[in-house]
Amino acid sequence: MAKSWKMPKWFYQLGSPRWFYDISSRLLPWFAVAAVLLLVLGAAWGLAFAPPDYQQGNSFRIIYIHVPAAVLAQSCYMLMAVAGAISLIWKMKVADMVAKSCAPIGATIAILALATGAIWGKPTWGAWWVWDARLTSMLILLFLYIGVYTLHSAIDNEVNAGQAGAVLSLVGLVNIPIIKYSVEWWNTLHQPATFTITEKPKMVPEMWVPLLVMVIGFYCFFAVALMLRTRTEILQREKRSSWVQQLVEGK
Amino acid sequence: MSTPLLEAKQLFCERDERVLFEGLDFALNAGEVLQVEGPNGSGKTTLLRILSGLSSAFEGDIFFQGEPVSEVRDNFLQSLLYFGHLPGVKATLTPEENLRWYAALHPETDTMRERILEALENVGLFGYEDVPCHSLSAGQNRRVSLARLYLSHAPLWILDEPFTAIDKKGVAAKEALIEKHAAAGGSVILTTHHELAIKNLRQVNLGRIETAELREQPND
Amino acid sequence: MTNSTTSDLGLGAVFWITLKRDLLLAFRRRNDLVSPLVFFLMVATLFPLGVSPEPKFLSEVAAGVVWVAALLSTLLSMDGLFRTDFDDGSLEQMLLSPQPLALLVVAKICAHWMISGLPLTIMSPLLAVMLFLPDGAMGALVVTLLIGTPTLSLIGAIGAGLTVGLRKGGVLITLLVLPLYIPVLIFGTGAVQAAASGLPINGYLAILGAILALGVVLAPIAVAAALRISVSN
Amino acid sequence: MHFESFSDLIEMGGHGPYVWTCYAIAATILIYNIVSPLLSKKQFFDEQTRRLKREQRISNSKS
Repeated sequence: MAKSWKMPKWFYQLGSPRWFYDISSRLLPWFAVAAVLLLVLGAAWGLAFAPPDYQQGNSFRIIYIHVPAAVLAQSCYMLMAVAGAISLIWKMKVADMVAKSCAPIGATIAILALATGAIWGKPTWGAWWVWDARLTSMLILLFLYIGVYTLHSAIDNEVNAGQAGAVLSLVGLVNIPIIKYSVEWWNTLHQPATFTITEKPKMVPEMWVPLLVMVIGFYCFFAVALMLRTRTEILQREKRSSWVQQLVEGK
Repeated sequence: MSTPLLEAKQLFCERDERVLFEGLDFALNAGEVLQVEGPNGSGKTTLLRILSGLSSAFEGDIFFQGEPVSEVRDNFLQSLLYFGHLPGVKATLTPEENLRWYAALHPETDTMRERILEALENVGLFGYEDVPCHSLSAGQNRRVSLARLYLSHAPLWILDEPFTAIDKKGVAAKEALIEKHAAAGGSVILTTHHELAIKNLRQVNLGRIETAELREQPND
Repeated sequence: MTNSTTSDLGLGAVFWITLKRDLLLAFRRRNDLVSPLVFFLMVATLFPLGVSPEPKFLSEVAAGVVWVAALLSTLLSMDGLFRTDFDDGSLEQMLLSPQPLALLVVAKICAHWMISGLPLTIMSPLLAVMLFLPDGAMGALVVTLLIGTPTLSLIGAIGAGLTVGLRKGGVLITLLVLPLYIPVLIFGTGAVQAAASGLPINGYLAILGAILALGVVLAPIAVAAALRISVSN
Repeated sequence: MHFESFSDLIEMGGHGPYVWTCYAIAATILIYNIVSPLLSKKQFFDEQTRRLKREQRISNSKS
């Protein structure tokens, strides 16, 4: 890790907290509007207009929350690990803050995916929890998030906390495919050929288009939430810099 | 002019929202002894940890023999002897075992038994070479660690408070050792509360205490 | 090798010296060696007491119980891997050694495995008998533990490295490491169960071996990075 | 519109409670993720302005 590669100047500019603060304040409204529109549209479409599944009936409408949440929880972990790697290798402050902000968001989204999965299970399997491969993987993902988050809060020094979190999330990233594979394999061993809700059913466009809308909406929401958190983090860490002081005085 | 062995440029370090030092420049040439001065809490230990490479919580550049230290790290470590707050002595091992283990980690360290015994004798631990370190006092443990100075051939010594737990006579002996090391072309950077009687001693001062914190306190 | 009196050692020699040192340290504090083993035994005892002493039930869960007990017991001993070195400053000297840190780390992990994972593996048939593991699965249990416990030590060392400077490291390390242990647990118990029902286990062993190989390559790098971070605090 | 009436939409053929709970949880979690950083940002600015005022008070009383 002692080596660091030289990168073009804009790359380092990207790492300047102030630059990120400025650019994100311009981007935020756009993503916020997009997120609200897409989520409202997708939810209304999914709840009221999409046809029910021929097997599961209306409980199928939970898919419009569960799948986007599951997808987002996984991408969030990836972003956290990649941002952590960038901050480890190039000592980029913003990447560190982004990585730190990812953990609580990702954890709550993983909880959402788990909760919706469990609730979906009740009408479908008649039980609140079934050791379904995807639900189990999601539970482990939540554990990984909790680990990163706890480690972060256990270390007082912010720089060290960021680096330690980055190492752990990278280790987790290497492990995720192994965990997924092992859990899927374990699942086939113990529950051969049960009908799983989360397996992609053959969906007609009226069903998957709102799903797509919801997924994009969730990503836009994520962009908003991440920027908000990172901005607060920037303010707190840069509170003694002149530009933050000016912001405070301007209030 | 030859390139200095160790050179620091524009070092900046901040700890717990307090600036310990900023714009710190100094160079350490072969044959020089540099004492880092400053009141308690001024960052002397932090500076030594930064120079040794243990801590990376700083901004600025450190050069070893004219090259950025991160690029010649192996070379730098080969030439370094670091004596920190913690002695680095295992309680369950004997002094001799401890020194042999150190020698395994750090090439350029003598491993001949006579030399080890001699080094232990020099720090006042003659006859203790096979006593487990947990039955030695804290001061004696530090002296086990100090015995490394007699064994190492590393040119650069970074010593953090090497004279605590040593009596007057011992201090004089260590001063002589440091002078001899410098005379042979080695370099030393150290912190100490003792008045040093060493020729050609140079100082770098971290004295200034940042007043930002005082401002925070609501006294009038 | 210009000067025979100084310690210019090759990598292999450094590995051996570190390994021997850690084994010697462990051997001089023998009491610490025993506690993970007793813990291993106790956890396995809790299951018949807590659930059911029925041989049929026990023989079904035996593989899982032994594996979970081994995993927890490894984890218990993991916290001490770097802690004494951190507390007395030996870790600083390791970081400042020109020898590659990852090599020293591998040696320490190897020593740790020899005093924790290996005795557990040797002791596992005893537990297996107490839990009525089918005879056909006994070999599989020992072999999977033999391949699996080094992986547990390697992964656990990452957690130990990350938490070594922290006061509450012991609890935290379980949170960090347990999720990462899951694949090893799944394939380890899977192999034993397959053997119990008379199926071949080569595939499982190959996967466990692959995970071990990955761990041997990547974990020391992560541990080294983690230690540098922890010490720089 | 798939449903005949509004009460149908609420009922969802018996699956209503499940579906609506999910959407409610989703709304809560999403809103939490937006509100919590906004709150801590507000808290940050409050703290900083308090600090500024205190400093001004101190410097005023000194002069």
